[in-house]
Amino acid sequence: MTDISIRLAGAAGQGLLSAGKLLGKACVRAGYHVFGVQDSESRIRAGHNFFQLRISDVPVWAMKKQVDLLVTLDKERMADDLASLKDNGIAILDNATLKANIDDSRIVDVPLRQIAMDTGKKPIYSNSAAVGYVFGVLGLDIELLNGLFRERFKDATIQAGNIDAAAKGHAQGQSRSGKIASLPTIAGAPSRLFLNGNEAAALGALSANLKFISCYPMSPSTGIITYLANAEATAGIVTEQAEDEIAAVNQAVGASMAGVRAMTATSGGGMALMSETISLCGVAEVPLVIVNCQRGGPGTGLPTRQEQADLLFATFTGHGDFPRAVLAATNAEDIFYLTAKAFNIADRYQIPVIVLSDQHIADTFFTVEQYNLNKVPTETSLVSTKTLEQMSEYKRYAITDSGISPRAWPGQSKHLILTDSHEHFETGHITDDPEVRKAMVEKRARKTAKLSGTFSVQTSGTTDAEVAVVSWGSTGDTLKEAVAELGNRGIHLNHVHLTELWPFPAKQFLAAVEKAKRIVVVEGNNTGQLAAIITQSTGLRPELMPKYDGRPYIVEDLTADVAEVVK
Amino acid sequence: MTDISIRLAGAAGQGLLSAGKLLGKACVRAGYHVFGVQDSESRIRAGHNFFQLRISDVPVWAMKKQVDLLVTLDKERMADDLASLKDNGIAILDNATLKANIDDSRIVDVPLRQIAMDTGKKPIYSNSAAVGYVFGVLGLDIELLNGLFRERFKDATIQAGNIDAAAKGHAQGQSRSGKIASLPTIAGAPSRLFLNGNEAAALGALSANLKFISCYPMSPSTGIITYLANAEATAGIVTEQAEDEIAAVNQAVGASMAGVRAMTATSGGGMALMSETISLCGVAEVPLVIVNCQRGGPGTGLPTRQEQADLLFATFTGHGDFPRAVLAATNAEDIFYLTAKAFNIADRYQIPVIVLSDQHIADTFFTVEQYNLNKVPTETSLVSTKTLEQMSEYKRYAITDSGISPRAWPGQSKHLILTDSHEHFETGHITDDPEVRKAMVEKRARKTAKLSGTFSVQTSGTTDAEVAVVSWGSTGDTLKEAVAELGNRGIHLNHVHLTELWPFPAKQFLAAVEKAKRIVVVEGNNTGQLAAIITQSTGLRPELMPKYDGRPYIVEDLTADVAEVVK
Amino acid sequence: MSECKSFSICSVNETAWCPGCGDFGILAAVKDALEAMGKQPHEVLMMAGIGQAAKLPQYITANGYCGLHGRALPAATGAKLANDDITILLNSGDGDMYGEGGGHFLHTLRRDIDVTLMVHNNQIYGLTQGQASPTSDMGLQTKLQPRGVISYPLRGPALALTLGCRFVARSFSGDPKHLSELIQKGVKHRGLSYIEVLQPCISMNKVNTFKWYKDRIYNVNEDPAYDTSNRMMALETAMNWGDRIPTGLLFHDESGDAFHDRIPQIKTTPLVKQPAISHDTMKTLFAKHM
Amino acid sequence: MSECKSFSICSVNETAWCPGCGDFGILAAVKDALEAMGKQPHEVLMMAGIGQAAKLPQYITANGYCGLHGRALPAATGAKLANDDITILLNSGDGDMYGEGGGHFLHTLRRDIDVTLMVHNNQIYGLTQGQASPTSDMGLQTKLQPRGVISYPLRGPALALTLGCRFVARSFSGDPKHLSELIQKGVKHRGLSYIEVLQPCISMNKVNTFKWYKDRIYNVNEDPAYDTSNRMMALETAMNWGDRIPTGLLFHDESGDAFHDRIPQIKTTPLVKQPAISHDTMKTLFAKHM
Ligand SMILES: Cc1ncc(C[n+]2csc(CCOP(=O)(O)OP(=O)(O)O)c2C)c(N)n1
Ligand SMILES: Cc1ncc(C[n+]2csc(CCOP(=O)(O)OP(=O)(O)O)c2C)c(N)n1
Ligand code: SF4
Ligand code: SF4
Ligand SMILES: [Mg+2]
Ligand SMILES: [Mg+2]
Repeated sequence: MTDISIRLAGAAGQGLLSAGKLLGKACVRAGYHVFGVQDSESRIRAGHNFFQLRISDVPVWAMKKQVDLLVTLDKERMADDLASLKDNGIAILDNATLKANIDDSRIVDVPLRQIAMDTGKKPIYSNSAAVGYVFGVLGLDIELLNGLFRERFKDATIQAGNIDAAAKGHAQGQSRSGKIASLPTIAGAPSRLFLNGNEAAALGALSANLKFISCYPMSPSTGIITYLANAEATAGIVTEQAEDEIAAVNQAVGASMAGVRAMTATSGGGMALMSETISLCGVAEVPLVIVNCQRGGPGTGLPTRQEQADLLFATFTGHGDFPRAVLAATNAEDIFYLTAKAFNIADRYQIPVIVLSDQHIADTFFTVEQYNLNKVPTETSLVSTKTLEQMSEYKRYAITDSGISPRAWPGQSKHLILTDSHEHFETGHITDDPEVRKAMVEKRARKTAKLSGTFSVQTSGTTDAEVAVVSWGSTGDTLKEAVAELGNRGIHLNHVHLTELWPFPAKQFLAAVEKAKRIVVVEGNNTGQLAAIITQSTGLRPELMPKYDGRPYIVEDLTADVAEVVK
Repeated sequence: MTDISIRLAGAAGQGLLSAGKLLGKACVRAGYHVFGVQDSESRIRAGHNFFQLRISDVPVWAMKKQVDLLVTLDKERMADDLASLKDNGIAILDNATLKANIDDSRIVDVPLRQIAMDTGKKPIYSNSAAVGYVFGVLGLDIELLNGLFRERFKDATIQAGNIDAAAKGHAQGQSRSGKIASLPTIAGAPSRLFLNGNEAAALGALSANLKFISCYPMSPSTGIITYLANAEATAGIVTEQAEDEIAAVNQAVGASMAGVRAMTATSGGGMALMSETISLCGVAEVPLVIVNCQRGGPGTGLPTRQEQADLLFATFTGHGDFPRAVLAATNAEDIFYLTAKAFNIADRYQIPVIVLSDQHIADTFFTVEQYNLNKVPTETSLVSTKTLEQMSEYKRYAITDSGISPRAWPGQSKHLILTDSHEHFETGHITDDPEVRKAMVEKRARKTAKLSGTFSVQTSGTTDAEVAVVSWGSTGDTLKEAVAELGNRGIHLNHVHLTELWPFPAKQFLAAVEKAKRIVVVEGNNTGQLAAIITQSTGLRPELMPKYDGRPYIVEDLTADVAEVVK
Repeated sequence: MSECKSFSICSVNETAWCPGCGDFGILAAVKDALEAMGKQPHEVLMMAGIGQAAKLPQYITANGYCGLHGRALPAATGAKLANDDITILLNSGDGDMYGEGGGHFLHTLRRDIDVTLMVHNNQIYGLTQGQASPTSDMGLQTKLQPRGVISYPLRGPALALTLGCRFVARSFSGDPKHLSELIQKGVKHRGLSYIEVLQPCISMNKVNTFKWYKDRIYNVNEDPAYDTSNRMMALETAMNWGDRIPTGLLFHDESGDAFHDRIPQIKTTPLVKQPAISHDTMKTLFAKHM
Repeated sequence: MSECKSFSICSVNETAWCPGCGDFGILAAVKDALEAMGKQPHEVLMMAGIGQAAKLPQYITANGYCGLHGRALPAATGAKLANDDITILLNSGDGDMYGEGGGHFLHTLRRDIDVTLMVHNNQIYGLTQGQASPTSDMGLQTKLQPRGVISYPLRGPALALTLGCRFVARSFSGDPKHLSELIQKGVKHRGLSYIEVLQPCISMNKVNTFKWYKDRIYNVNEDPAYDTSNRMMALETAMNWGDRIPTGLLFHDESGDAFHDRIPQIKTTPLVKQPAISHDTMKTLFAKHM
């Protein structure tokens, strides 16, 4: 099995992300699975950032601590980076530029800048020289890289500059070929997608027929609307940057009320500003999808860092009692389907749906199999225009057994639609009559009951083990690998992973942990938020395994920590 | 025991509230306990409103269904009002004005308008005639009423008009004296306060040294700032109406950061808009008090109606993990002390504190004993200027065992204060270092642990009964009376009432329900929000007894409902 | 609500307004304008925030949206971008639009969304029973401002003129005919048409009464020298408030286009009438990640 | 942070700004102005929202407050009402002040709180990596606006002039001396002094560069005919943007008072220095309910 990790380290603004994506994409084209993590500070230039790739011939979904290859442009934090390098690893740096002069046998001094000047005549080509070098070391087909350069750069000079720099780097790198691993192109591998969680969420929304998105920029969520803004023409959608989050969410509500699928995306602080409007959707029964890419909180917190601490807030946000759904993604694969599902739930139940992503999902590049569009059917509560025209009477908030009323949009037919945020009669007109009020609360509440029955939980590992470890969000994949690793070591665990969190699928969860004597919830926050929801919904009182240092879990650390807890 | 209820029914704008308050205050001066409920629609004129008073020689804290006396100005809903009148009750109306012509032996036709024209020469004096009539029926000392007119109206003509109209009404009413009850002045009764929950909250805040409040108007909370605005000069405080709730809460945060005790008050939708700022206070460690007078939700909901459905939202509002406290008032007596306590908690722990009130508390007039100002000590984490000047080094966010750092305000000494909403070093400067992050999260979390130990739960009834009924908010008093009533009937219940809700005092609660085989939570919402918190915090799974028709509990109904549930 | 013929029948609610409130005149003008233009109820969407003014959609036979206090404009933006075939009018109060919704007012005007916006300016918060609004004159005493208002009043039309708005007008609820004409012009204008409507609140504002407004207003369009195409002249006019309060069409630039005209993908067909995305398009998008 | 002597020492953080960013010039001007006025660090409170501009309080030796994106002005209002003895300056970006904080901008100007407000206008969202801001020129292409901006740009100074603001100025980060002088004037002005500072963002806005601004700006105060006491002249000037961009002190009315001067109970002693309420006062209040 191939399983190598490469870290590209440097400052913001040095092009690490582009280089890393290029390298990753080439490996995916070579048939490998690539997992690429960004670690960055909240600044535009300088600071210490890295992009770390894990490349394997089997699917990889988590980050390793120790790397095989390090390419570094950063002198100051080099000690940290070298500490992450395996003993037999290789550190590539350009000492003429960095003047690091460190005595470490793993360091290979590669004149990256010189190569850049010799070939493209500009220092900017250093990164391509470095990537070329890595290709040489790993025995990757340099033509894959050249192909990417050709697709990306239409300007002939720039194209040639990159190709030449990479070629020269490649030639030098070959001198170390085989020292780490050899990555020949895997024949017959299916073509896969290499994309980050934000891109996947955007694609999922499009597949569910998103037509309108309005957002206010906020890390780490901005990538979603940015992606969609650039796909506007192709996809036939409208994207709008609002003046603030309240405008963003209300634009989405207006569009949804007017009959199109609409969403907004933000991070925790932005979602906080949307709370009142989420409650509005509860009473006015307007479908709404909100993606919250969680980051470190509270307040401004850690804008570019990882945390999973908005779960309880998402679940109980908004004043008053009303149905809502909370889904939580794990990676770029499931966020596609979950986002699409969010639209179907929002539409069918006419409720707000919050999709929790997190910084680790949003910014990380994943390798996923082709999405199956047949797994994204469109479920709607919209009445067809034909049916509507045949109706003699139409009531926007008709009381039904399911709690779901027929939905239609203004102008769809001659029937009039009054959407209202007060308590209302079936027509939408204001009332505060106690009997109507009761009936309307009950009607809305019926939707919750109906929805929770449709949710499921995921299990892996040894489902009848004595210890169940429970996860949600991006933690799930790392935990899955840790459980597998511990299984290899003879420590068998039941891994329960949740993506459909509210209304909490209590029955389904209880069935999944039936055999467990101990339940341990592994999550990226301090207070144990999923654990709290589990207790609230089932009475079970799981043990906590919290992490709150602003960083995602890493395979080796989590494996060790779980081993310690369950021993 | 005297226990009579009087309903004044009519339209918005007809002066019911003034008349009711006048009547109530006079009875309080006569030594009685008066409980006065407002029931109003969300409009300025017309509609069906009523003000209902309960008058007793022992403390009364809840509303009865059946009234002894009805004064009605409202023809349309007269059937409803008459249905609430006891068989032997009296309905006072002016048939010449109303032209109701209903055949009901309980009706007494009193020419109120005629009296008004005959005395003050203006129809506006009809209400005083009606109140005078009631005084006559009940044998109340008319001098108490005259005294109130004299205090209230400085204009001699208006004063005389009211006094004369009341006198004439009184004379006519005396013809029925003794038919309902007789309320002579109780000699030696202590002087008590007659005020509503908003006034009591405002006074509680003042007693805790509030210096600044900023609000955006929102029913039913507006009375708090309105009261304080009119007390500005006397109390030496500043009140400001903000452009929106986000401005309101941030003004309060700015003032608090600058060293004074500050608050805001709002209702659910407004609190929703404050979520982000509540989270800010979590990380920046700025003391903040928010009073949320709950009303019917979700969305705009039922602006003038009762609900207790913001508990889970208040408890989990704001993105990220951070300590906060949630208190919930019961009536105008405890909201005084709880609001004061909220300031002490906010100040001492440097956290946001939410005081939940509700429409029923906010708008209802209660009779309370003199507040004991010695029960409101001031607890602060502010360093004295002297100590500060002696410190060689000052760190705003110094890590301490208690989690509480020394607090000081900009300009207090030469030491500089940097208040910051990012994760930060002890000095307040931005960092995203994982170790500092961890230490800061833990520091803040220590405050929660410390705080929850200080909370208590209230018990009454039969504390070792098999069934415990649990309440919070304004429901508590009605339940208390129901439990007492059921006790008289031989049904013994343990009544547990909570005012200090988060961090949930789990140990204290468990001790209070130790003997109970069944736990029933009686609360004014649909989903059982306190029940959810109990389960989450203790693993216990109480039964629900929800009410969500937008109306407060009424003694007779609740007694019957509880009897039914526990039988 | 079921199918209806005119803008007046089928309204199930009697209004919750005080008898004599200026809002009645505005409601009458809106109905009159829509009927005069031959609009059908189902072609019209009346949107509002929360307040007394904002209850208007409840009292007219048309599609309606009563959302959150202060948030009508962003909701209207979304609705208009979704469906340009529908005619959108907004009614909300001075508190709703300039206070809670102040930020949205700025930015929706900058966008120039094709809706007709009426701000009922009664210089007071009516529904919440009489607090100062952003347009309350300095010195106005209220329950919440017993010492009187101490902030400079916001001048909506002046503000609008600095924000590129191409249709800025003011009218008076006491003159529904004038208002109806402005509404008709506004609905025809391609872009955001902003009409501030002076509206006495008889219950909560005892200073700025019907007579107070009546005594002060003058119609700028009656002066032949007034040039509605001159933004600076309009701005100078709009800064005036006091003994004489300008009303009428203050500024009108018919030349420009509205926001959604600048978005190619909805130039011909509104989003709500466009087909669902095809699998082929999705695959084109996927290909970029391979 | 401990006691410090000047506004430059003791700053523990190196800045997170890009080398060459216009924010450095603004920081230098702030420090220069405060030192020139003989202020002590502990007498000064630097407040900000969130953004690149808003990091300024982190880099100066003074009291500081970095709150929420868009919310610096209300926090400053509360702080000033609590303690008028402290000198408050605010620095935030165009996105922070005009976008997220747009509503507060309107209403804080109406109040005329005595603070000095600098809006770093780089016509872009810097920290979030280059989206349009409310001041971006129409047509500006960004990652999020690939077709270019299609909204009319907000003109902060023009807006301020309609809101009663009595000190409206514009400067350029490339001229810290000019800015320092304006800041000093602003700090001395009793009321809200608003200074929009043109600030090139070298990383995210490649159109509105140092040279772009440099080529266009002119100082209105160099024209002897320019009258800083004429609000309409200032408004007409402030509406200009394009080939020539006015800078300088656009309008100054030294006659009025600030918000807190209109509140009797804090006229002489700031709230933070007033004693706790007495039991006697509480009893006076109780008596009204008996
Ligand atoms: C978030 C929120 N804050 C406050 C309110 C309470 N509220 C309802 S209407 C209103 C203001 C009404 O004033 P205006 O907009 O001028 O309308 P008017 O009643 O005068 O027509 C307020 C503050 C609310 N509904 N929602
Ligand atoms: C509620 C909220 N929304 C969004 C953000 C993300 N955010 C941080 S700074 C910023 C805008 C920065 O632009 P600007 O204010 O112009 O400052 P600059 O960086 O250009 O100096 C945004 C959108 C946030 N921190 N909080
Ligand atoms: S309170 Fe004022 S605005 Fe509201 S309905 Fe009455 S008169 Fe009209
Ligand atoms: S991104 Fe722009 S505004 Fe931010 S520091 Fe860099 S140059 Fe300055
Ligand atoms: Mg109003
Ligand atoms: Mg900017």
